[in-house]
Formats: sequence, C-alpha cells, structure tokens
Amino acid sequence: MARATSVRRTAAFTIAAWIIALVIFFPILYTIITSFKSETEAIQGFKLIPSGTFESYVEVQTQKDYFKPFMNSVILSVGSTLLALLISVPAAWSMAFSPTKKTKDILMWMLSTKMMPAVAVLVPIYLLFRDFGLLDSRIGLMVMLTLINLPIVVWMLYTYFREIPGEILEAARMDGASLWGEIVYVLTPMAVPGIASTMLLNIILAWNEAFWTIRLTTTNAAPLTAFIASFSSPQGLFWAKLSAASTLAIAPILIMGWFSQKQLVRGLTFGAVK
Amino acid sequence: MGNIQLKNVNKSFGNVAVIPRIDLTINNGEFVVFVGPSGCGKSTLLRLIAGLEDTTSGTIEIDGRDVTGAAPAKRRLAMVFQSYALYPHMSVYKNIAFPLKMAKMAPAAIDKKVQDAARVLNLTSYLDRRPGQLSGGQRQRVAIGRAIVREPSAFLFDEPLSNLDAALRGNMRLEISELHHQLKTTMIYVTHDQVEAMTMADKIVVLNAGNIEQVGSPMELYHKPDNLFVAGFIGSPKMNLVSGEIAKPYGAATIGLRPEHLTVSKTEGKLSGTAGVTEHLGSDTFIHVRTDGAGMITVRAPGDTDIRFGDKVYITPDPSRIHRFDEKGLAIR
Amino acid sequence: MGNIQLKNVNKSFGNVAVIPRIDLTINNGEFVVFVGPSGCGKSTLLRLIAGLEDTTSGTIEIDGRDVTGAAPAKRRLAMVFQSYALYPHMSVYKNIAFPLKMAKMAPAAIDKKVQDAARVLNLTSYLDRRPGQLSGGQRQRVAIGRAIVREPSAFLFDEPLSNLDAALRGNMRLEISELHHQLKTTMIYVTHDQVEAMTMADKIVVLNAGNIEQVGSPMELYHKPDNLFVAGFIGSPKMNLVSGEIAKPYGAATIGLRPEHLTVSKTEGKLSGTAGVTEHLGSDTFIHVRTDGAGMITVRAPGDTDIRFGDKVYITPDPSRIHRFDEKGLAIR
Amino acid sequence: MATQQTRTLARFMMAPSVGLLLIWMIVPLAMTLWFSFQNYNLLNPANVSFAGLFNYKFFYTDPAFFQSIWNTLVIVVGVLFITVIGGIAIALLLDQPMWGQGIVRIMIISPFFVMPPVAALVWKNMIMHPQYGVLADINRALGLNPVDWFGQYPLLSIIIIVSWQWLPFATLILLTALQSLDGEQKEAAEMDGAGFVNRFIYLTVPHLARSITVVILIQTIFLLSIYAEILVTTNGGPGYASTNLPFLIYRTALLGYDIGGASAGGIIAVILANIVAFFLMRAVGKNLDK
Amino acid sequence: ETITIATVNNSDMVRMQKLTDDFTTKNPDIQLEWVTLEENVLRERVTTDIATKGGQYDVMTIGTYEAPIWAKQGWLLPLDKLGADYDVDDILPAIRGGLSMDGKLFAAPFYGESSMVMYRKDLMEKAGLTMPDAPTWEFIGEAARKMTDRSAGINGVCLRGKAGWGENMAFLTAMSNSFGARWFDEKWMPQFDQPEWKNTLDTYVKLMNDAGPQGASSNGFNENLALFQQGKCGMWIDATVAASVVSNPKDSTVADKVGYALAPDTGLGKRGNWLWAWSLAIPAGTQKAASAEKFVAWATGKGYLDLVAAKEGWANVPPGTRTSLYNNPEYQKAAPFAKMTLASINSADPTKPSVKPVPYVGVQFVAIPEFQGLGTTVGQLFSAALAGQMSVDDALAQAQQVSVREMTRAGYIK
Ligand SMILES: Nc1ncnc2c1ncn2[C@@H]1O[C@H](COP(=O)(O)OP(=O)(O)OP(=O)(O)O)[C@@H](O)[C@H]1O
Ligand SMILES: Nc1ncnc2c1ncn2[C@@H]1O[C@H](COP(=O)(O)OP(=O)(O)OP(=O)(O)O)[C@@H](O)[C@H]1O
Ligand SMILES: [Mg+2]
Ligand SMILES: [Mg+2]
Repeated sequence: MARATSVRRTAAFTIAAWIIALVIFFPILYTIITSFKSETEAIQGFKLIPSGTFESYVEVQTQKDYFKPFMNSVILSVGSTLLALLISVPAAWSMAFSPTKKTKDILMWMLSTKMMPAVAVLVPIYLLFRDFGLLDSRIGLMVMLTLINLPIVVWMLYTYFREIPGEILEAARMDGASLWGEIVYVLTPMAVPGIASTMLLNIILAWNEAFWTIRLTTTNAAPLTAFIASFSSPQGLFWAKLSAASTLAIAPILIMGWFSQKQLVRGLTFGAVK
Repeated sequence: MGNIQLKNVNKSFGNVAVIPRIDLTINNGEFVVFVGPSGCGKSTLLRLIAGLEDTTSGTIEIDGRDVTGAAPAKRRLAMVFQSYALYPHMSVYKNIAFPLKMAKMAPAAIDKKVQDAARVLNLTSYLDRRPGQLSGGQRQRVAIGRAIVREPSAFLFDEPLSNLDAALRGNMRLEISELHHQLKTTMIYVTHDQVEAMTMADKIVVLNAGNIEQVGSPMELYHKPDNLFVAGFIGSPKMNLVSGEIAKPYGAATIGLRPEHLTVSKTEGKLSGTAGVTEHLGSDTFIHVRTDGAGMITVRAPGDTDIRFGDKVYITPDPSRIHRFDEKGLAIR
Repeated sequence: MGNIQLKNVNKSFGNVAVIPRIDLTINNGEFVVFVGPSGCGKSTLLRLIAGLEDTTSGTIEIDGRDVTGAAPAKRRLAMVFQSYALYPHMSVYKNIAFPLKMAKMAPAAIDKKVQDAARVLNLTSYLDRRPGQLSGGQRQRVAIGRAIVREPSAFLFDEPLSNLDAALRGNMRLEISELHHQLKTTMIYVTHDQVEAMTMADKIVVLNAGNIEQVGSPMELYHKPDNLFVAGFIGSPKMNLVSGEIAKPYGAATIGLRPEHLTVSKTEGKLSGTAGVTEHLGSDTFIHVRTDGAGMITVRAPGDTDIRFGDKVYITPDPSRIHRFDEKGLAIR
Repeated sequence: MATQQTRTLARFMMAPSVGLLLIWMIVPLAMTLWFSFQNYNLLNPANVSFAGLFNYKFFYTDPAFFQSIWNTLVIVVGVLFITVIGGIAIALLLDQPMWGQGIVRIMIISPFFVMPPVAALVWKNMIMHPQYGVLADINRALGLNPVDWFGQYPLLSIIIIVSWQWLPFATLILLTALQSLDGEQKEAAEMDGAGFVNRFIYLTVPHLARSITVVILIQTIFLLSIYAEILVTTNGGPGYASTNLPFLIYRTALLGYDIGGASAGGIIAVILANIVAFFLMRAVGKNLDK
Repeated sequence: ETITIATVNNSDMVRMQKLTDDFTTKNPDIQLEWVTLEENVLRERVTTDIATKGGQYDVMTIGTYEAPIWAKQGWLLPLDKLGADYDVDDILPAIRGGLSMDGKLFAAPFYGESSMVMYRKDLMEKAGLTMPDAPTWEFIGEAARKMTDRSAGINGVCLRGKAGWGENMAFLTAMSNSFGARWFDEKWMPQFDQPEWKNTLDTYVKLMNDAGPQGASSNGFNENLALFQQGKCGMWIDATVAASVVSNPKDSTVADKVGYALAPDTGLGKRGNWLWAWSLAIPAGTQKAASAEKFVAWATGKGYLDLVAAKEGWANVPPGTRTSLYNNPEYQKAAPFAKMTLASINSADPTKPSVKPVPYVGVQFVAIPEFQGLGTTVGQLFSAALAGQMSVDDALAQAQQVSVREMTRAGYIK
C-alpha cells in the first residue's frame, strides 16, 4: 500500500483523527489545565487558558510529600513486573514451545484467578497479611501485585513467544546451551519487544492498582494511589489541587507511556502477526 | 570421528508411524544426502539424529557410543537449519562464538576460532553486523560458521540452500563442497534439489514415506536405480516411464528412458509422435512429445533444434541405456 | 484485449529513482517475462502497471486508454502475488469466487465459473478447504484460479513459483504455459529463474537498476545479447567472460564463452588448465577449470565424462559461438 | 521440540506460575468459602457462629441482587460493545496515513494511564456534572438543557467512563493486529474489485477475530469486577440503577462489614464469572487456536 | 519512637500536619508519620485494621459514629491521661457526650460541627423576604421557590442528593428528626412506613424539584459547596464548617453576601441539624500508647487553638469543640458564623435525636454497625426518588422492606 494517497485524503483522515484524539484526550488535558488554575477559577466554568498559577502544586507538595509515594510506585510497579516476568517467562516458554492439549485450559484458568472481586477477599487477605507481618511492607505488596497481574503477563508472553520460530531455540540447544542458557541468551533477548511491551502494560496496571495499594499500606509502602486518595473530596474546594495531584500521579506513567508508545504498539500483537 | 549408526529406528507421532523402521550406517567423513518427496520424513530423520526428537524405538550410535537418550548438546553434532536459525539479536561474531561460549571456552581461544572461521567463510568484514543486515548468502555462511567452529563429529544440514535464489545457490553449493574437502568431517545433508544431491553427495539416501528406497552414490542411482520410485526421482527432467505394449519386447513391465538418452528427428526413429510444448533453454531444448502409443515423452534436444510445436517427430532411445522394471517396479538387471 | 503501453514512466521513492525512465510496449496476447537481479525494480514495474503504486511521472495506457490515475480495480487486470495473498479465512471456493462476488455477479453464474476454473486447475476436490490446509502447489493454483475467473485483459504474475520446490515448480511452469496457450491473454511474469524465463516467454525484458537492458525473444537474448550484462544474466550455467590478452585476437575487449559451447579434452585444445570441482548431474557434468591465463572457466561436459578433480585438461570453444564485446561492454556484431 | 526431556522440563518450568497462582487462588477462595458459612460481622467479632447457607440466601434475596447481576452484565456488554466497535474504528483510522500520527496515537492511548478513581473523579466533576461540567457548558452554549448524566442515565454514564478507560487497550491491540494484516492480501482484494467496505467485511474483520477475542476475554475479566468508578460517581444509585455485583459486595463488605455475606457474594460472583467465561470461550474461544 | 496517625484529608487536619513542628520540638523523642486519606477510604481502612487487630496505627481519626461502637467493643483506650491542663470539662457537652462511654472519654474531638442554613442575603432581599434566625421548613420552601431563577442559573436551595449514609442520609435523617420521624422505634422496628417519613421525603423531593439544582441526585457536600461558591444557590443547608469556606473571599465569589440561620424545624421541638465531630482515638492494640496520648492531648488541647490563631489567624482555628473558644471575643470577631455554629451544636442531642424516643444514639446516623450498609441502601432509594426514577411511596416502601430485612438478620428484631 505504498501508493501515494492524495493530499486531500490524508487531510481528511488527519482532521478526523485529530478530532477524535482531542475528544478522547480532553479529560486528561483539562485536568492538566485545571491544575494550573486557582481553586476559584477551577469551578468557574469552562475555561481553556489557565491563569498559570503553580499554587496548587505548591500546596500539594506542602500538604503531602510527593517523593516517597512516587518512589514507592516506581519500586512496586517495576519490582512486581520484574518478579512477574521472572516466573512467567519460563511458564510462557513451556506453553508456547511445548504445548499440550491442556495449554488453553491452563491459560483460561489463570485468567479466572482474577474473577474473585477484590472487595470480597479484603478481610481474608488482610488477615493473611497481618499474620505474615506483611502489612505496609513493599515486599508483601509487590508479591501481591505480581500475583494479580501474573495471568495477564503469562497471556501476553505466551502469545508473543508463539511468534518466535522454535528452530532458533533448537539451534541453541544444538550449540550446547543449557535450558538456562537457552532462555537467558536466546529467548529473552529475542523476545525483547514483546517482553518490553508486556512490562510496560504490567507497569501501568501495577501503577494504577488502587484497591490493594491503598488498603494494605500505611506509610512505608504507600504509593501514588494513596497519595491521590488524600486529595480526593476533602471538605472545601479541591478541584485544582486534585488536578495537580492527579497530574503528578499520572505524569510519570504518561511520560513513560509516551516514550515507549512504539514498543507498546509493536509488542501488543497477541500473536496476530503471521 | 563421525560414525553414525541407526539401528531399527522407529518414530511415530501419535499413532502415525512417520518412520516405520530404518537401519542406516554413515561412515566417518562421508557426505550423505537425504532426498525424497515432501513429507517423507527427511527432516524427522535428521532431527532424530540430532536429538531434537526422541526415537519411539531403536537405537542411535555415534562413534560406537549409544546416544539414543542423550541431549542434543551431548552429541557433538552441529546443525544448519533450513531457516538458518541465526540469533537475530547477536552480531555475526557473537553468533559464531555462541557455541564456544556455551562450552565455556576462554575468550582468547574463542576469538581465534571465530576469526579463523570468518576468514575461511569470507565473513571477516561482516563480523559486527546483525543477521538482519546480511544478504541471504551471507546469512547462510554465518550459519555454517556457527556450525564449524565447534569441530563437531558431524554436520547436519536441513535444506540449507532452499531459501536462496538460483545464482547464490550455485555459489553456496560450491562452497559447501569445498568445505567438505577441507574438513573431511561427516556431513548429512537434506535437500529436494536434484543438482545439489547429485553434485555434492558421496552417498544418496532416497527416502519414501519413511522408508529407505535405495542407498548409493549419485552415479549408481542415476545409472542403476533399484526401482521405479528412485528412477523417477533421480534425474532432471524426470525419466520417462513407459509401460504396456512398448515395454514388452524388452522383457519388462515398464521401461525407463531418460530425456537425455533419447534422440529426436523429424524424419525417422523408433517411436512416432507430435511435438507438444518445446521449452528452449538456449543450451538445451526440452521437447514434450505426444507419442503414438507411449504417452507423453520428454526429450532433451540441443539448444539449436529446429523442431517446433506441432511438428511430426520420431524418437529413438539409446538401447544401452534403457532401464527395465518388473511388475513390482523393481529393476531387472 | 490487453495492449499495455508505458510511456516515459518514472518512479522514485523519496529521492531514489528506482525506475529512472522506461518506455515499453506489450502487445495483446504476449507472454512477457521481466528478469533482472534482485532489487532492480521488477516488482515495482509490475505494481505500477497494476496501479498499486503511483507513477512519479509518465503515463500508462491499457488498450489505448490512459489509466495512469485509475484505481487498480478499474484496470481490468488480475495479479498473482508472490506470496499468493490468498484470503486465509475463506475456503478455496470463496477465494476464487471473491472477485466475481465483488463484481455483483449472480450466484449461479459465479458457481459455474468457479467450477469451471476448478476443473481446469484440478482443484475440484479441494474447494471446501482453507488455504492453510493446502500444499504449496495447490495454493498457487488457487491464486491463479482467482485471477482467471475474472477474464481480465492481462495477467500479472510476481515470482509466482518462487516458493515451490523444484518438482512442483516444473509442473506449474507447464500448467501456466498451457493456460497461456488456451486463453491467449496478455501475461506479464516476473521471475529470477532462468528456466522459467527461457521456456515461458515470448519476450523477455531484462532489467538492471530500473533500466531496460534488452528486450527480445529468449533465443535472441541467448544468442545475441546486446551487452555484457545480458550475456552474463541469460543462460545457466553463466556465460564465461574472458578479457585481456585472450580476447584481443578476436578484436574484442571481452569475449563470452557459454559452458555448453566449449568442448573439453584430456589431450589437446586451445586453452590449457586444471580441472577443479566437477559436478556430476548424471545427464551432464559441469567442470570448473582453472585455466592458464583465462581464470576460472566452467565447461559443460557429457554425463559420462571421465575427467576428475585435478586432471590436466584442454578447452576448445566453438569458434562460431564466441560472443564479442567492446570496452563499454556492448556487443560487437 | 518435543523430546521427553524438554517436555519434563516444560512441566517443571510451569510449576512456579501454576503453583503460585494455585495458592493465590485456593487460599483466599478457601477462606472466603469458610467465611461464607459463618455469621461474621467485623464490628462484632465476639458473635461468630456457623450460618449454614444463610449468607447465600440473604445475599440472594437482597432486593438489589437480580438487578445487580443485570447491571453487571449490561456494563460488561456495553463497554465491550463500545470498546470493540470504537477500537476497530479508531484503529482503522489510525492505520491511515496522516500528519502527526505519533501524537494522535499517544493522545488516544493516554486514558489507559489514568488510575480508575482519578478517571471517575475527573469525569464526574469536570466533564459530566450538570452544573459545571464541560458537557453542560457545551449544552448551554447550544441553548440546550444540560443533561443530568448520573441522575438520569447512571448506568450509561458509568459505561461511558469505563469505556473511555478501556478504549485505548482495545485500540492498541486491534491496531497492532491491523498492522500485521498482509499488505498483499489487501492489494489482492483491491485488484479483485473490493471497495473499502467490502475489504473491511471480508478481509479485516476475519483477520481481527483473534485479537478481538483476546480483547473480549481480558476486558471481561476486568469489567466483571468494576466498582471504584461506581463508588466515586453514583454510589450505586439512584435506587439500584447502577449497583452491580461488585458494588453490592462492597456495600456488604466495607459498609456493612458483613464478612459472611460478602464472602457469599464473592463466591456467587466467581460462579457468575465462570458462567460468563464458559459461554465466552464457547462463543469465541476457537478464534484463539488460529 | 514513631507514631502513625491516620487522618482524614480536610483542611483543618491538613493544617495540623503543617504545625507539628510545635509538637516535635516539645517532644523530641516522638516522630510522627501521617496517613492522609479521604473520608470513605479512611473509615474503611481504619475499621478493617482495628477490627482485625492489624496494629497499623497508633492514633486514628474517627467520627462520632464509630466512637461509641468501637468503645463498646473495647477497641479504644480510654483517654484519662490527657494531662492536667487539658480541661476536659471545656469540651462542648453535646460533643463530649457522643464520644464518651460510662463517663470515660474514648476519643478527643479535634473539631466539631453541626449543620445550619447558609443563605444569600442579597437574593433573600431581592425576594422580599427576611430570614429569621430559626426558620421553619415552610419558610425555607417559600423562600427557595421565590429565589429560584433558573434562567439566571440561580437555584433556591441546594441540598445533598448523592446516595450514601454520610451523604444524603446524613441530611435526610437530620431533616426527618425535625419532622418527628425516626429510624426505629424502641423495638428496633423501622419506621419508614410512618407518615412522618413520608412527609419528610415529600417535602424534600418537592422542594428540590421546584428549587433545586439540576443533577441534585449526585451532589454531595463538595458539589454543593462549589455551587454555592459560584453563586448558584440561594440557600444551602449543610455542615457548619462550610461557613468558614464560603465566607472566605479567597475561595468564594459570594463571601460578603452570606448569612446564617439555624437549621429549619416544623415546630415539633427538634431542628433538622446534625452533630459530628472528627476526633482522635487510640486503638487498644498500640504499643505506643503514652506517646499517642501525648499527641492527642497536644492536637485537641487549648494550646493548639492558640497556636493556630497565632500562626494562621482565629478564623482558621478548628471550631466546635470547646466552650472557651466561643467565649473568646477575638474568635467571635474573626468568625461571624461562630454564634450560629455554637447554637446549632448545642441544639443537637445525640442521645435524644428525635421527637419520639429511640433505642439508638446519633443524630444523623444510628450508631450500630449495620448502619453504614443500610444507610447507603436507603440512601440509594431516596436518591432514586429525588432523581424521579421512583415514587416517594415506592422508595419508602422499599426502604422499609430492606430495613426490616437487615434488622431481622442482625438480630435486633426478634
Ligand atoms: N510434530 C509432528 N506431529 C505430527 N506429525 C508430524 C510432526 N512433525 C512431522 N510430522 C509428519 O511427519 C511427516 C514427515 O515430516 P518431515 O518434516 O520429516 O518431512 P520432510 O521429509 O522433511 O518434508 P519436507 O521436504 O516437506 O521438509 C509429515 O507427514 C509430517 O506431517
Ligand atoms: N516502498 C519503498 N520505499 C523505498 N524503496 C523501495 C520501496 N519499494 C521498493 N523499493 C526499492 O526499490 C528497488 C526495487 O524494488 P523491487 O521490489 O521492484 O525489486 P525487484 O526487482 O522486485 O527485486 P526482487 O527480485 O528482490 O523481488 C529496491 O532497491 C527497493 O529497495
Ligand atoms: Mg523437512
Ligand atoms: Mg520483487
């Protein structure tokens, strides 16, 4: 399809796409705009150009330190993602390269572990965490996030691995590589785009997980979701402050997502590539 | 050393016996080619030898040692895959060095070996490139380089040239033959290309539905095919097989006539017919003649033949080169 | 009808002129083959004709009508892609019926056409299968079936047989030639296979870096190549090109000797040398001779030659078949 | 790829994930099952007693029960409908040549990066609020009466918000699938005289089937447990109009602190999810094999 | 020693966090860790923790709803070592009553609030009416309808409508008290089938339909606050703490035009105002009780009020907890709503919230564990009535049904 399309056609598509993109992006854009307004300005109806005040940011920072929850978010999302990859890469490896009749069922079952509504198991989990001394510990939460997202990670890796020709792994085996060597030196580096996009998706999911991260932490392990929870609906005006806090909370992941957008698109194919 | 023995080897997928039962001995230093129609089990056999598949029953010995249950890495074999199976994320250098690294060789020794191999294969100036930046022929050489650095006891090649275009294929064919002359290591080579099989092999193994039809040197197979299958499979264009009345006088159920052993004339000859499609290659002309009584027969004529579509022609076989087969399709000698 | 004219066509990707400027006339009913090295612009040219790419400048006419800006669907051409481009989720029947369905033909008429095409192509028993369940050759035929039901004014084939193995390729070659005889529709065919080009074409167009080097019948190109490029490109094995002292006596900068026009002897001849690798094909033997003074020369000898690696040999060219070229590489006639 | 050795190894390699997930599934499930047979109010821990099936009966007879199941399904189906159709449409659009494609793509996938409670707050207060939401401003500018989204169309509002969050996911996956559609197939169809619509119906949709299946399966699992958005926006109301099963469980568990009842609800939710998954797999599962 | 404090994210609490230097310099061996969460999440979080003895917090911010329930369970430490200068008797009696059990204080009030009418003096004048200090519902209804000018974006009255036990039910329960309704009779039988409730809900729905803002069924405190500040409400009946925000010119466009009145009544002797106090309590499981109690004494003591006054002005002092504050002339001057706030607080009695006798404690809630869930369900029904998706009668009938069901299950109804 390398035919040069007419400029008019391109223009039409461009306009349509920009309109849709702006509509979809608008809530986020407006949040960012609002974060630069003063509180009274924020509730004064539609206004696209803010007065450009940073007072909300200043206030947010003085009210609650941003840095520690930010670090926790980074540690938790990256840590849980790495942990998930560590145990799901071998699993996806065996499902993709040594499939059995049950493989599909196991995949479905894995997904089904996500069916229990979190609210229903809060107390059981809280009791478990208490008994193992994991409340407000990064390790505990990291393991939890790992387990929550593991099925998705396995799914994505599995579909991605299926696109890697088995012959290359066999070649490694012929070359004297052990299983470990095969996975570390050959499979993993080859699957880098897929693993990268899986990582990104998982980091996003872990970053945005707002139930357990709030309920199982107090101070040491509390990530940005808890940071946000301290700015939503207090008594008094809070739109601008909430917007500033929200902007702060989503900015890192948004920036990361923007920079890695190509990876995401490339990797998230779910085995659709021939 | 590279003495490979298959004893009573059987391989089934589920309850389909892809290889019913095979005995085969490959001597050290031989260049053995497996040929056969698509799906006959060539790759499977190679993979059994490599240890990438389990045998269902039977044993495989390498240099007298039973390796039936051994892991691929333990068999000291090197394999070049049909798709090359290069590591796309590694440079040419690293690709070639990989098996040595796995063998925990010292970096200095690795470097020497890789450089030597690269020199032999003319790859020295590409060592830093990734496979994706190489042409088909260069990739092929990297795959071979990766195989030779290990000094294996035997090489296994699975249709290594099938992805290349005609010109490149010709060059690579020569290079591999050259290599075999230099290294004198056992090589097992799978192909469906006539020219490759005929020109490279010391010994050709013709497979059909998992069975060995014949084993022999290329010229043996060309001149003395054991049966109809081998006769039809070896040689290009295909041998013409004629049965019925015309075969009778020769005391055979079927006779086989190679296109290159037939002469064609506009005036006289044993068999009459009408020239059908004539294929001019410049060097030769293949004339497909619709004979009276013996069906379609392909004849190889010189490049400058004046026979045209529709001409009345006569064909004469070279009597000393008629192949005779009985009702079971076995050669009558 | 299928008269195609390219006038002054130029195609650039960005600022790379893939096709600098081409004029070409293809007459109704002709079988035209495009050949040339990889990357020379064969596919691009075909896609320009199909309307899958825009020309940068110049016009394309089909049957006298300017179609330069017309959509592919409007050109009444059918194309068979190198990858077949079958619709994987449709049965064979539906694949073949698709263009008719798009043309809003009545179901009964569609059925008749599809059944007819299937009969011609021997696909009747596969009509319910999906492309994934077919062998390479069968897929190929489906792609052709999809092209022929439309009764287009011309067929475009882009290396349609390159994915097939040798045996299948030979059969399909004949089938397509047959088809051309039956339909008498213009066909444009891209290939890099010597045999295909030589045997199928009415007219071969040799391309090099987007330029036409020579247009002519296969025999014209074989016997009278216009220049070194064409001489080296047409014929298999390649023509031997010798320049320097040896060419001088012939009043040429370079002379060209086809392997099949050389005779080799152990006792006497024009050029002396040592036999290198000899390739035995049964029907023929290719001997690569390292000559004294003229470099490597490939000779085609009969299948039963007794020359072996390392023998001292003599080569004699057929004097009437020596091709002569000047310093610019143009043929001297 | 299939020697006994590798197969054994493969089982071995799967063990950690399967084992961990098994524990992760069984332990909470067992505890939940255990609690579901107890009279256990968190605020009254002294009075724990065996309840038999009473919790199930109580949960099942909740006046909001059937509506909550209906609402759960409506949300799942509604969001799937919007995201799959919208995802296909947007993916098709993004697949066309245009200026600033990178930026457009970034903007469209951005909602995925926003935490669900934040998204709900933003939509509720800044976009949909009938007094000072942007939509109301637009309505007023057009001389129309602002719509009371959460009062009049509570479920639709939630579907819109959740769809907004999940649209990027569907778009991303479908876009990549679309890009893997063989160019020559498209061209072949074009030469066969198929216009844009026909190419879409006969070529694109079948090609996307597998990705659509993945989108549906993964999203369904997530959508079945949506509740934060409801909590922030409508609190399940008005009436039970936007109460879904997870919200009902939330109300039981974290407002009523009725752990027994919530556990019973959790078990019911798992059963329901399994039923949905079963039918889904039967309906679209075969697309996964391709 | 580090103590962990769970707080709600309102401005007074946030201000306290900023002022903790004062505490830590006085107590250099104690560090403070803050967990700030929004109200609902906080409540969920601390309740789970205290009920499962998770031990994550040393000081918890709880409301008047939790205090009696938790105290009864023995989950809280009695605050009897608050120090000599703490002056427990200075705490407003209504508030203190709600936080004590058996005469022992279990939570120290940080700030307290009731509800009252906030109105726009200019609009009231335009409507030709004058707001009495103690209006009736009848007057409110008349005024609201007169003030409404929807074309100008003015709604006569803004009231809570968002479903939730702490949202619309807080308001409606308080309102029902003034109509003589009650949640339960002495035998814990729900009373939604009684005319008093029908009267309450009818009045509320009609008033909102005639004079309320659009989308009222999803408005809570914050939404109404924003509306009022933008000048879109003639009257607003809500928490007394809002007064300090709407009268602050920095935040409000109508700061100079706000008047205050007691919550309305119907002449039955009870007004429709509530009583709430955010208080600090110490869970029984803490290892750091001494430090925690020191902190509680600092944060709720008189000294803290002076500290805020010195640093941020009297208007920002946490209101509603101490008699002495209301006697302070400086405070009276800085806070024009002080008088009305005090009167409102004093007029609410958690132990006798309604005209008829009740078996429970709590003005705008019922201090039983089941109330949050039940209140929210009933709140959903009433918001449906407000949104017009259900008739008042249906809403009440269903509310009665679910209440009976819930109370039977919990064993109140034998
Ligand atoms: N994993 C498998 N499961 C079931 N059948 C298989 C498997 N692998 C191969 N086969 C079957 O075994 C037979 C032999 O396959 P093999 O790949 O050895 O053929 P081949 O001779 O290499 O053919 P080609 O020339 O096409 O490569 C085929 O019929 C194939 O369908
Ligand atoms: N879309 C494109 N953008 C830029 N360059 C292109 C594009 N398509 C083709 N080319 C370049 O144009 C040249 C001709 O390509 P084309 O595909 O026509 O070659 P070809 O003769 O068909 O080669 P082959 O035999 O390998 O198929 C090549 O150098 C190729 O790199
Ligand atoms: Mg094979
Ligand atoms: Mg091409």
